[in-house]
Amino acid sequence: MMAAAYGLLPLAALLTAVATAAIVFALGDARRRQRTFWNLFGAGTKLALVLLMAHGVLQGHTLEVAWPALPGATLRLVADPLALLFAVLSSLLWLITTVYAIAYLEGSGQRARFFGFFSLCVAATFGVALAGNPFTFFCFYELLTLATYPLVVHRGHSAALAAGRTYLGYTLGGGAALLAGTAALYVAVGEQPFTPGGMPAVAEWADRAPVAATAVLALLLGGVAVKAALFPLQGWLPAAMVAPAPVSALLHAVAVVKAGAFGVVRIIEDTYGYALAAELHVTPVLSALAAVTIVYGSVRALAQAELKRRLAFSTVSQVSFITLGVAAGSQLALIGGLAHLVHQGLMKITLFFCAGNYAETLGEHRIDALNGAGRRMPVTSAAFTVAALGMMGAPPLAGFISKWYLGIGALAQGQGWVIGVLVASTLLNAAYFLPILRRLWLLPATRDWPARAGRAEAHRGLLDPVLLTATAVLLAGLLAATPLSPLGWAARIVEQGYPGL
Amino acid sequence: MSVPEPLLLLPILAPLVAAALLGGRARRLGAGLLAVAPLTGLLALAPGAQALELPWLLLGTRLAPDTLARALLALTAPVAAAACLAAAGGYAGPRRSGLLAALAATVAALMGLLLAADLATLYFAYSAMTLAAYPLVVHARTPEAFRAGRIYLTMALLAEAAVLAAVLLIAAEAGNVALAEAPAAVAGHDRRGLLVGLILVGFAVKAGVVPLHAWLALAHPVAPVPASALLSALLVKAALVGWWRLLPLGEAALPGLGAALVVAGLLSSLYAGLVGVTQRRPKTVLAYSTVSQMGLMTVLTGLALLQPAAAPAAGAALAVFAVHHGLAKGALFLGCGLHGRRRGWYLLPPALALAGAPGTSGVLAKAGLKEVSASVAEAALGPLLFILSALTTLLLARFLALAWRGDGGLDPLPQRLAVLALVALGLVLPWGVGLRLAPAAVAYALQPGVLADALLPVIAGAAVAAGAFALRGRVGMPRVPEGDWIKPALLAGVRLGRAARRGWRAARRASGLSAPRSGSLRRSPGPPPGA
Amino acid sequence: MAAGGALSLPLAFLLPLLTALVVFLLGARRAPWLPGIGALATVAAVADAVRHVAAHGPQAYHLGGWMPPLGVELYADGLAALMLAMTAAVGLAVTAYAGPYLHDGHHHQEAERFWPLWLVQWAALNGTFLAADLFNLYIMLELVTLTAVPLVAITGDRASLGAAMRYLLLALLASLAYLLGVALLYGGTGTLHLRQVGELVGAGGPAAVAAALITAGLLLKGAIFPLHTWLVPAHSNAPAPASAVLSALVVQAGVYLVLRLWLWTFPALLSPAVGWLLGGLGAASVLYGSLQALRQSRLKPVIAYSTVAQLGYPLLLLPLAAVPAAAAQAWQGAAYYIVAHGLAKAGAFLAAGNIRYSLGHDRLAGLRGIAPELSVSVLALGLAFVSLMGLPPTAGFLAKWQLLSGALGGGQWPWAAVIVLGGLLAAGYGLRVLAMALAAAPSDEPVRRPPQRLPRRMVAVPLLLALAVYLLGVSAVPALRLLEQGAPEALG
Amino acid sequence: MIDRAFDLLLIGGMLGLAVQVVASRALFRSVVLFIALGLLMAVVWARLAAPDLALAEAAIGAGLTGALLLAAYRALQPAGEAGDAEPAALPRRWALVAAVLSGALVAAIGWAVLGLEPPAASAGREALARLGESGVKSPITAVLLSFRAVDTLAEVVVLFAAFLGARVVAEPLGRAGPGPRPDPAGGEPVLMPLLLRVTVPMGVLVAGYLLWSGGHQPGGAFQAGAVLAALGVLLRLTGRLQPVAETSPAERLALVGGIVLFSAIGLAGAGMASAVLAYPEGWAYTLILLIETGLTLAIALPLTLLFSGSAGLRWRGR
Amino acid sequence: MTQAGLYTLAASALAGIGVYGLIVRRHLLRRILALNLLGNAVFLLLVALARRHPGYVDPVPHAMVLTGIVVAVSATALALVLARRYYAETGLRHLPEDEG
Repeated sequence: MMAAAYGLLPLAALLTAVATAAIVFALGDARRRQRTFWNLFGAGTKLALVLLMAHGVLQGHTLEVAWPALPGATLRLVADPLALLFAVLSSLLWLITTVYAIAYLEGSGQRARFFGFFSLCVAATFGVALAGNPFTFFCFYELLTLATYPLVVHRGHSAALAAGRTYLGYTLGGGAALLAGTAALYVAVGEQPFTPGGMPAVAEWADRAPVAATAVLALLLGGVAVKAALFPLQGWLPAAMVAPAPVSALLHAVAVVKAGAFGVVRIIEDTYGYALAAELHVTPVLSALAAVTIVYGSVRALAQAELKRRLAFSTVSQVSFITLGVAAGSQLALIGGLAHLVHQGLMKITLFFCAGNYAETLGEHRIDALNGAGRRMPVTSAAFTVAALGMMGAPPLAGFISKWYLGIGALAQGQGWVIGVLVASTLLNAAYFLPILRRLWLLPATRDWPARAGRAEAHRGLLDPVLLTATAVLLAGLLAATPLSPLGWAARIVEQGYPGL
Repeated sequence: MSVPEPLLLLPILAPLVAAALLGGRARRLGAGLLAVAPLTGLLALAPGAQALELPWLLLGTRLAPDTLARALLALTAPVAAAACLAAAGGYAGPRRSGLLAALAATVAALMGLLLAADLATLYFAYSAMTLAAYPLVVHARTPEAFRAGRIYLTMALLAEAAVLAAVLLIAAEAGNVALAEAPAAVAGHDRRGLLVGLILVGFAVKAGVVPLHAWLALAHPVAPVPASALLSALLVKAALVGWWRLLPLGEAALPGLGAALVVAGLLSSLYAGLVGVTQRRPKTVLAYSTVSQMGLMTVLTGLALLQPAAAPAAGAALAVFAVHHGLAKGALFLGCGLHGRRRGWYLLPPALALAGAPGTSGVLAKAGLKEVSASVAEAALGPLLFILSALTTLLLARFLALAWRGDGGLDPLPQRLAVLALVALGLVLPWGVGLRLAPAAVAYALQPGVLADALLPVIAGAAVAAGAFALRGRVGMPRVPEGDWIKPALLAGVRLGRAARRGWRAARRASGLSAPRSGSLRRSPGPPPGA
Repeated sequence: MAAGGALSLPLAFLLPLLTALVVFLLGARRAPWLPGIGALATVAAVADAVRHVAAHGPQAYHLGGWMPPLGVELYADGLAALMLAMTAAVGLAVTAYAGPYLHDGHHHQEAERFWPLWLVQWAALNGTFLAADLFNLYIMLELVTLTAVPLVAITGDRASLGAAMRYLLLALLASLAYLLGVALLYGGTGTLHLRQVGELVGAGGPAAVAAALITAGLLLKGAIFPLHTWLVPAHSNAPAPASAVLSALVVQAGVYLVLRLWLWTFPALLSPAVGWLLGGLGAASVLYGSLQALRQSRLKPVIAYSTVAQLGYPLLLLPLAAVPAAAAQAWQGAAYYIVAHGLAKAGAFLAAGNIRYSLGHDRLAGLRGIAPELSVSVLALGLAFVSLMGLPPTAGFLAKWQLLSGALGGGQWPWAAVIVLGGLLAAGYGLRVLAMALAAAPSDEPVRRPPQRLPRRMVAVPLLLALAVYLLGVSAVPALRLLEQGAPEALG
Repeated sequence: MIDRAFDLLLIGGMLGLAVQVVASRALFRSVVLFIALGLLMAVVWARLAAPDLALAEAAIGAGLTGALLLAAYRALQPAGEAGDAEPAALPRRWALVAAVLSGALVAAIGWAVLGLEPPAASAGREALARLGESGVKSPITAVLLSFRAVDTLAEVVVLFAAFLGARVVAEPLGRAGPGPRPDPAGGEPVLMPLLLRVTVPMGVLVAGYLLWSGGHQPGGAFQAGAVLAALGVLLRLTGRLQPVAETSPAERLALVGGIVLFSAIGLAGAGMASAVLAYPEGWAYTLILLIETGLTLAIALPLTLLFSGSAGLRWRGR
Repeated sequence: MTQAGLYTLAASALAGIGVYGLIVRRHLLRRILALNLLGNAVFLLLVALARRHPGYVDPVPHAMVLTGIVVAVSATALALVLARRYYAETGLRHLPEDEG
C-alpha cells in the first residue's frame, strides 16, 4: 500500500500547484488575505510532498505515474533522484519567491493573474523535472513557455510587451525545434523512457542512421539551448529583465533557465547517452558553445549599467556551466554541473531579491546609484555580498564547489582548456561584481533615499527570503561534503545513475 | 598535555567572534577580545595538537600544523596580537571598528592558511585573506588609497587565478589531497612544468618578487600602521607557505626553475634596495626593505628547488629568517606609528637586527642563509650576500634618518607596549626558533669569525650612509615614483586606450558606419521607472 | 427489411428537427426552456449512438427498412461518431450560450427566429455526419446552408447582409457543382450509396470529372484556399453563437466530407498527384490564413482567419494517406484536429462574443487594460488559442503531434514543415491578441464606458468549452479508440 | 426522324433562350425570357417521359419562380430610375477567362457523360421491381415517400428553413413581396371578382385531384402544393389576402404540421414497422396519402408567404 | 446518338452558359438567374440519364429532380429576399467587391 501511495505523490504534487493556480485565479484580485493563504498553503504542501518523495526515493521506492495521451505516446512522471534535485530546488524556491512576491507586489494590480500564472509556472517546472520520457518533457517544456509569458509582460507597458515579443520569438522558435526533434525521435525509435546512460534503441538507431541521429540531436539541443540561454540564443534573457523582480528571480533561478539546462542533461545523459553524443561529435561543439557563452555572458555583463541586466547576462554565463559540466562528460564534471544547477539557483535568486529590494525600497535600478547602499540596507547588501562572492567562486560558498568539480571533471576527461574558461570566468565575475560591492560598502551615499520606516530596512517579506537564500548559499558551500547538500545529492545521482561515464 | 583537536579551530574562530562582537553593541569587549585572539594561535604549538579532521566542512577540511607552520605561528601570534593591540588602543583615525573587523578577518584567514592541511582549505584561506586585505588597503578612502587598492586587487586576483588553476590541476590528479602528499603529487604530475610555473607566479605576487612587487610599495603608505604591519610582517609570508606546501621541494630537482627563482630573488633584493633608498616616505622605504628581504627568502626557496637534498636545511633557515624578519618589520612599522620625540630609540634595535648587526637575530638569519647557499652553490653567493647586507644597512639608515624624530604627539600606552613587546621578542624569539629548528646554524652564527664577518657589511653600509648624509645638501637624490614601474605603465595604458578610442571613432566615421554619437554617453534605454 | 442499426441514429436527426418545429409552433417567448430540452435530448441520442459505435462497431441504419441502393442508409462509424460528439458538445454549449445572449434587450425578436434556425441546422449537421447516401448528403448540405445564411444576416447591418449574400451565392454554386458530380456518379454506377459507389466507380474519366466537381463544391463549402473569401466577412459579422457554429461545425463539415469521400468513395482515384494537390491547397490555407490573421486589427476576423488556417490541416491527411508508414497516425491526427479545432474555435468565438457584448467593440487596440470583470472570458479566449496554436496540454497539441509524427514517419518533409510552421504562425497571431489583453491600459486614454455586465452563463460556457479541450488534451486514447471503428483498412 | 427534329428544336430553343437570359442587356427582358425557358423546360420534361416533373416545373419552376423574380425586379428597379443600373461589365480579360472556364466545364461534363455507359443494375430498376412493396403504384411517389422518404422530409424542411430565413431578412411589410397594391377601392378591373370566383374553386379542385392521383399516376403533394401556391399568389395580388406581420397559430400549424406529421409517422414506423420511415403492412397507401395531404399544405403556404414577403396572410375578401 | 445522349450534351451546354453568366454578370438578380440556369442544367442531365435505359425510365433521378426543383425554388426565394433587403440597406445591386 505504501508503494502505491508513493506512486501517486508525483501526480498529487503536480495537481497541488495546478489547483493553487485555479483557486488563485478564481479568487480574483479583491480577496487578498485568502489569496495569500492559498498561495502559501499551496507552496508549502507542494514542498512537503516533494520532500516526502525525496524520502521515498531514498528508501528505494519507485515513484511513477503514467497515463496514455496518444496511442504512441504516454505522459509519464517519474521521481528519480535527478528529477527530485530539480523538483526540490523549484519547490523550495517557489515557496520563498511567493513570500517575496507577496511583499514585493503590495499594492500593485493584477495580482491574482500574477500568482495564478506563477503557480502554473511551477507546476510546469515540476512536470519538466519529473518527465519520464521526451514527450512528457516536451509537453511541460512548452507549458512553461506559456505560463511564463504573462509574467514577463505582467507590467503591461510597451517595454514589457516588446520584451514579451522577444521572449516568445526565441522560446517558441526553440519549442518548434524541440517539437520537430522529439517527433522525429518518436518516429525513429518509438516511445522510450529516459534511461540513464542513454536509450539502447537510440544507440542502435544511431548506428543505422548516424546522420539522422545527429540531426535530431541537434534539433533537440537547439530547442533546449534557447531556454538554457546558450550563445547565440540568449537574447531573450536580458530582454526579459523588464519583468518585476520576483519574475526575474523565477525566470533565472527557479524555472525557465533551469528547465533548459535540465533539458540538456536529459538529452545528453538520458536520451543519447554521453558516449553516443561524443561519438556523433556533438559534445565538443556543445562544450565549445558553453565556453563561448560563459565568456560572452560575463563580458556583456561588464558593460551593463543596470543591475538587473548585469545579473541577467551573468545568468547567461553561469547557466552554461551546467551545460559545460554535461558536455565535459566525466562523472565529476556532471556532479559539478548538477550541483551548480542548485547553487546557481540559490545564488541568483538571492541577487535578484536584493536587486528587487533596492528597486522597491530605494527606487534604484542603475549600479552607479547604489553608492553607500550597504549602510542604508545592511541586511540586503550583506546577502548580496554573500551571493556575489558565491558567483565569483570564492571558496566557502557554493560557486566554488561547482567550479572545483567542473575543473577536476573536465581535466579527468583531458579537456584542460576548461580550467582556462573557469579561471577566466572567475576573473570576469570578479570584474563585474567587486565594483558593485565596493560601491555598496566603501563609497559614501550620493543620492537621498527615503528614510527607514521603523527599525527594519525594508518590508519583512522582502528581507526574510533574502536572508534564507543567502544562508542557503553559505550552507550549500560549507556543508558541501554532507550527503544532504546539493553536492551530496548530485554525487548520489551520478554514482547511482551514470556509472558508465 | 595534548590539546583536544577541536581547539585547533580556535585561532580561526576567535578573531571572527571578535569581529562579530565589533559589529554589534559590545564594541569594547570585541576590541579587547581581538587583541587577545591571535595569541590562541600559540595553542597550536603545544606538542599534542596533531590534526583536526572535519569531513563535513567544505570539501573535507583537515587542520594540522607542521614544522614550518609552527614557526610561522610563533611569529604570527605575537605580531598579529601587537598589531591588533595597537589598532584597538592606538588607532585614532575614522571607522575604527571597520579597520578592526578587517584586521580580524585577515588574521583569521592567515591562521586558516597556516593550519590548513588540505588543498581546498589552503586555497580557501589564501583567497579569503586576499579579499580581507583589500578593506585594509583602502581604509583611508582617499583616491590614492582606492588606486592602490585597485592595483592590489587586480594583481592579487590575477595571481589567485594562477593559484586556482594550479590547485585544480593538482586536484584533478589527486582530489582534495592532504598537503603532506601535495608536493609528491605535483612532482608526479604529467603537466609538472606548467603546474610549478603557475604555483611560482601565483604566489610570487604575494611574495613581492620584482616586478610583481608594485602593489606592496603602493599599499603600505596608504594603509593604516597596524594594517601595513600585518601586510609586511605576515601576509607576504603567506606566499612562502604556499610555495613550501605545494612546490615539490625535496621531491624533484627542478634546476631550471630553481635557478630562475634564485636569480629573481637576488634581483628583487638588489633592485628593491636601490629603489628603496631613493624613497621619501619612511613606510615606503620599509616596504622596499620588505621586498628586499623577501627576495632573500625567495632565494632560499630557489635553493631548495635547485637541490632537493638541501630542502630541510633551507626550510629551517627560511623559518628562522621569516621569524626574524617578521618581528623586526612588525616592530619597525608599529614604531612608525608612534609620535613620541624619541621614537628613534624604539626603532634602532629592530633596524640593527634587520641589518644583521652581530648579536642580533639578523646574524642568525644571514648565517643560516649563507650556510645553505654555501652548501648548494659553493660560495658563489658569498660576495652577493655581502653587498645585499650592506645595501640593507644603507636602506635602514635612510629609514632611521627619515623616521628618527616623531612629531611630538602623545603615544597611548598600548601602542608603546605593543612596540616594546615586539622589540623584546625580536631579540629572543628568533634564537629560540633557531635552537629548535637549526641548532647547527645557531652554533655557526655564534662563532667569532662569523660575527666578525657579519659586522663588515654593516660597517660598510654605515659608512656609505654617513657619506650620503654628508653630501645630502649638494647631490640631489634621484626621484623614483612609488611603485616604480606601475605608475608610468598605467599612465601609458590610459593614454593608449584614449588614443585607440579616438582612432576607432575616426575609422567608423570615415567608413560612415554610424552617425557620430552625441558627446555624452547616451543613457541606455532602461525600463521606465517601477520595473 | 430490418433497420440494422441503433435507433439513436435517426433520432439524432429527428429530435432537433422536431424541437425546432415545436419551438416555431409555440413561439420561443412562450417556451424558452424548450430549446434546452431539445438540446439535451439530442445530446442523449448522440451519446447513445456513440456508445453503440464504440461497443458494437459501425452502425448502419436503413431508413424505411430498404437496403441500399434502393433506400437511404444512416451510417455511423468512428469518424462520424466523433463528429457527432463534437457537434453535440458545441451544440449544447451554443444552446446554453444563446439563451442569455438573445434574451437581453436588443436581440429580442431575433430570438424568435434564432432557435428554429439553429435547431434545424443542428439536425442538418447531424444528418450530414450520418448520411451515407450522396443525394441525401446534398439535401443536408443545402439545409445547412439555408439555415446558416440567415444566421449570418440575423444582425441585419450592411456588413452582415453583404457577407450573407456572398455566402449564399457561393454556397448554392457549391451545392449545384456537388449535385452535378452526384448526377454523373449515379449515371455511372446506378447507386447513390457512398460505399457502393466506391466499389463500382472505378478510376475512369467520368469518375474523375465527378470527383473533381464534388471536391470543388465541398472545398468551397469548407472554405479552403483559394475558395475561402466568403468565410471571414460571414463569420466575423455573425452574432457570437452563430459564428461559433459556423466556424466550428458548418465549415468543418465541408472538410470532413472531402475526407469521407476521398477515403471511402474515390480511394481508387486518390493518386499521389491528387494527394499533393489537395494537400497543397490545405497547406496554402494554413499559411495564408495564419499570415492574414497576423494582419487583422479586430478580434473576430483574427479568429475567422484562424479558421481558414486550421481547416487546412485535415487536408494534409490526403497526401499522407497514400504513404503506408504515415497513414495511421496522420488519420488519427487529422480526425482529432477537426474535433480539437471545433471545440476550441467555438470557445474562442463565444469568448470573443462576450468581449464584444461587454465592450461594445472588438478592436484589438481597445483590448488594452481590459476590465477585470472580463478576465474569465479573456482566460477562456487564451485557453482556446493555446489549443489552436497546438501547444500542450491541449487536444490541439495531441492532434498536431500525431499529424507531425505521421508526416515524419512517412518521410514527408514538406508537410511536416507546414505543420510546424503553421503552429508557429498560430502562436504569432494568438499571442498577439493575448498580449493586447494582458497589456496595461495606455495612461492617456480616458476611462472607457464601464463594460456591460455579462450574464453568468455566457461567462461559464466558453470556459467550459476551453476546459473540455484541455480534458481531451490529457488523453486522446479513448477518442482514437473510437476512431478505429470502421476506419478504412489502409488507415485502420 | 420527326422525334429527332422535335428534340433538336426543343434543345435549340432552350439553349437560345438561355443565352438570351444571360446576354440580354435589359434585366426585365432576361427575367421574362427566363420564365419562358421555364415553360420550355416543362415541355422538355414531358418529352423525356417525366410527367410529374413537367407539372412541377410548370407550376413551381416557371410560375412561382417567375412571380418571385418579377416582384424582386420591381423592388430592385424602382420606377423612377431609368434604364438598368447595371454595374460596369467585367473587364475583357476576365470575361475571356470565364468563357474558357465554362467551356472547359462543358467539355468536361460532355466528355464524362459520353463516356458513361448505363450501369447494369440501377437503383431505379430495383425500385420499379419492388414497386409493389411500397404500397403505391406511381414509381416516383414510391421513391419519394417510401424508398427515399427522408429526402422528401428534408426537402420540405428546406422549404420551411427558407421561409424562416426570409423572415429573418424580410423587409418592412409595406415594401415586402409584390409591393403595395394600388388602391383596391378604386377601379378594380371589372372581371376580377368574376374571374376569382371561377378560378379559385377550380384551382382547389385541381389541387385535390392532383393530390389524390399522386398515389397511382403522375401528381402528388408537390404538384398539388404548387397549384395551391399559385392560387395564393393570385389572391395576394388581387388584394384578397392581406399581408400581416404575425404568423397566426393556424398558419404556424399549417407550416409545421405536415413535417411533424411525417416525422411522427416515420418515428412510429420504428415501433410498428421494421424501421424509422417504414410503413406498417397494408397501411402504406393510406399513410402516404395522409402525409401527402399534410405536405401539400406544408409546401403551398410557405411558397405563398415567400411570395407575399410577409409572416402571415389575412383574408380580406369583399 | 441516342435521345438521352443529345439531352445530356444540351445539359452540359446549359451548365456552361449558367456558369458563364454567374461569373460575368454581376447584378445580383442576373446571378440568381444564372444559378437557376445551372440548376436546370443539372436537372436536365439527371432526367436525360434516367432516360438511357431501353426498357424502363429510372424513377430515382425523377424523384431527385422533383426534390431539386423545390430546393431550388426555396433557395431562389431566400436569395431574392436577401438581395432585396441588401439593396434596401446598401442601395447596391451587386456585391461590395464587384465595384470595379
